[in-house]
Amino acid sequence: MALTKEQIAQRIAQELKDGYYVNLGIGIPTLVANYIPAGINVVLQSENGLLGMGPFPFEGEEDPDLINAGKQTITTVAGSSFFDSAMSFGMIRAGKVDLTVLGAMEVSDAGDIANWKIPGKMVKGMGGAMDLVASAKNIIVAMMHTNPKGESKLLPQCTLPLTGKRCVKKIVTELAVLEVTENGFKLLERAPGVATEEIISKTAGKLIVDGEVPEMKL
Amino acid sequence: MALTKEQIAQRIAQELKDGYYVNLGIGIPTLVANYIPAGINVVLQSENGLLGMGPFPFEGEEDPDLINAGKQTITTVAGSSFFDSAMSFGMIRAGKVDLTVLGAMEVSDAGDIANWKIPGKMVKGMGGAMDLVASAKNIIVAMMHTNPKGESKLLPQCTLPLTGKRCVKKIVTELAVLEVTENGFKLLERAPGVATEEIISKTAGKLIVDGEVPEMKL
Amino acid sequence: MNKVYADANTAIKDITDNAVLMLGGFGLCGIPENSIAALVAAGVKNLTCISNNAGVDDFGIGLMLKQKQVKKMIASYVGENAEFERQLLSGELEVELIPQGTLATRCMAAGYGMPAIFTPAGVGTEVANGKEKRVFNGKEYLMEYAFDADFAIVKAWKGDTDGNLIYKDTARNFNPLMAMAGKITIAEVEHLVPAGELDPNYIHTPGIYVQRIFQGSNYEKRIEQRTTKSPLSP
Amino acid sequence: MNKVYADANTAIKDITDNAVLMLGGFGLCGIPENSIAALVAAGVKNLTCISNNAGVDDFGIGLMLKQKQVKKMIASYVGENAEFERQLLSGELEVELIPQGTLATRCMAAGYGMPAIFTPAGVGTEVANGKEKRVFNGKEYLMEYAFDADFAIVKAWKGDTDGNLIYKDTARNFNPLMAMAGKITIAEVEHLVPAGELDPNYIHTPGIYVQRIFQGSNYEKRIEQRTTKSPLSP
Repeated sequence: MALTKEQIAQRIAQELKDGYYVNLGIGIPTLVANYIPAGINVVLQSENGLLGMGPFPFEGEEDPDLINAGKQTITTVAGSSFFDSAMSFGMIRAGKVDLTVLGAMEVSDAGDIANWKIPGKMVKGMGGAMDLVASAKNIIVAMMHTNPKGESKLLPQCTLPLTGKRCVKKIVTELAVLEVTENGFKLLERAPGVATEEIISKTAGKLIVDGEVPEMKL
Repeated sequence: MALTKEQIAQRIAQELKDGYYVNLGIGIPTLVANYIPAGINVVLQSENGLLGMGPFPFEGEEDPDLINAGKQTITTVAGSSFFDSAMSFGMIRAGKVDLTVLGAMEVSDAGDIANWKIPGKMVKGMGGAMDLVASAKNIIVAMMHTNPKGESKLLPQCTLPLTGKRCVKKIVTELAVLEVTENGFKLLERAPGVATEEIISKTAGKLIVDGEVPEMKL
Repeated sequence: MNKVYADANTAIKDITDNAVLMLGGFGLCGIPENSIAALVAAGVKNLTCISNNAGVDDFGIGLMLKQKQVKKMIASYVGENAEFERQLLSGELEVELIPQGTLATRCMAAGYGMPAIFTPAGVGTEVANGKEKRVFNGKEYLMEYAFDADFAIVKAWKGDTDGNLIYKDTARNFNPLMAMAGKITIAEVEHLVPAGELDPNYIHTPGIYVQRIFQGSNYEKRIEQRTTKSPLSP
Repeated sequence: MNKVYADANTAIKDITDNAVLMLGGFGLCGIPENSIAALVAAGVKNLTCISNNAGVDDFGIGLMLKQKQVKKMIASYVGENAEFERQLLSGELEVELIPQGTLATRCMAAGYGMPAIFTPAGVGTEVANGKEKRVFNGKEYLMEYAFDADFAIVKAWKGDTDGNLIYKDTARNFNPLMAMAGKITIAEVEHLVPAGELDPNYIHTPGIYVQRIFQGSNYEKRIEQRTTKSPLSP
């Protein structure tokens, strides 16, 4: 069975380690915050200028001065701090953020990522994505394995304008966990009940299948 | 009569304008704060991280956490702010400080200044002087016209290692007020009772004397 | 010297056509609402606006776009604005999209007297086109220049009559950076107090950077994405 | 993850000979007294110390100089220290003097992931020797590199168990810049409080930059130039 978006987030949450500072992008990555394993303390960074992001506020307690990078009303946790956008991206560039999770439109088997622009259609802008992918020590992409037309999003080369080159370390889709290696995507885990053949058929970039591929544990 | 150090400071204080942000160096420049003209509001910057420096504290009210760039215990005035050293020199480099007053060992008639090192003797370091002279919009040097040996400190070229090049705008000594122009030192004012001839004889660099030179008003 | 202005209209009075403006805020959070309204009322045109976002159709910089006051927009994300899209596609509006961290750091560079900075953001992408590249410690960087803006217009939570500013929560964002970067900086504040009332240890923007300040009024503080949890959810 | 250490000795325990250290403070103001005492007790040698000043003969970094623990000193002003002078003239101590603003900005650059910065400080002087020069808008600048320090050791007024720091008055100086710049940052604080007690709007150093924190004790806070006015003076 292919994973739900929640399950993709749940699987990514297994990558978290105690003491990690983590930046979660918009969409599936945001859901990762709901699955932080017990006993692990993780601090969420929001690149508009906050460390220690908490859950959404209760209705009636929204504060327009307190939003995340997705412009959603949020709260803070104990030990949080606010800072300006230069310091925010300063700590990102300096490699102080341990893990960045973000969505993508395409990923290449060399780790290139495209997620900000579709030529001919509307250009919304890159926001902080280019800074994050250029600087993060560890980048995990959370996305669907194929686009709505059924075409693979894991490609030999990105066709869309790049957000960053050779930066993605891992990809978690509804079908698989893949690592970006020097020789292409390496299949690490299958979604429960998903056949290796299905993953092979839906991966256009170079895919390394090394022996028996284990199922994910969720 | 040659000016006292206090009178040099008093003369420099006449250069202050309402709303100026001013950095005063150690020695005579510090005394300028005592002669700020009535009706003029000036904010003093101390490059270790303070805007709005006030006078020395009353005895018993010294705070080791509150010092100026000369490491003297001080106080703050209403509207003051503390910041780190990067912001402090950031505002200096960005030209936000309107006037810098500092001492010098030598000044050349091109506006070069030397005030941080005497080769062969102890090297104490430049502190913030090189940043200040490289960035300040307006730099006034407060110093004695001659060194203890009676040699002119206003030279065709500095003999000591430079602190900055072509940066000094004006010099106030116990004998004269001089402006640094493209053609050398221009004598603007004489100390009361000091003859132009004495100033000429004690100025080794190129000196422009244009007609009758007025006496300073103190 | 008096930095205090009566209101937005007097504070922005000398902003003329063709000016280059920085406007603080992230999304609609921490934007100078009063000053934007005054700029719309003044009707100045051909503006170059540097701001992380371009507002929404009927609020923020969107109000200036609707009036066709903006010639060029320099931003990192502009995805919430249909009028923006229309003007962009019709060629009425010039747009330069740059990474958010680059935008922030180019503001800071101006305020810190640094003519250029190096960032890895955009290396290997179209953002790198025409820019100087340089390798430090085996990693590639782009050289990006400090911004040069005629006016910076920012919004703070509290301010004093000397121009010292304090921001609240994530409404800080680009405001302190732009406050440092304008040739003339105009600050609107929710609470204007006499100099001496703010703790000097907690000033975010020292007054030296601020030339004009006024007490704002009628803040709408619109929320773009109202997300809440019910009392029962985790 | 626990960032809280019992005391200076445990916090600096893994600092070994030949380490590159940043030490916060300006003069004797805001220096990490406890950590310096622990480094003296530990007896580590051949250290490279980056600090604006080198203490005085019998306090601050001067205590480490007396024990000959410092191989190289990178500072902007060292004029208060006779033992320093003796070691410098005898060739025991290597010294690099750099402008104060350059020192500060090279720390910030490290903390902000900027490999190099441009500054006009030192142009036309011996500080420029061997450095890359570059003209922007008709003005000459030097390119200066970000520092690369193994440990940054800073002193704050208040800190919390997550490593968030607040400094007091001019004891702030280089401390927040160095706190951002160390591969491992050790903070000693006068008041250590549980996370959540400090107002998130007024944190000077966010905890992400701080790996170790401890409650300091017995602060001497020596004054270098005790200047006062009598109640009758103006």
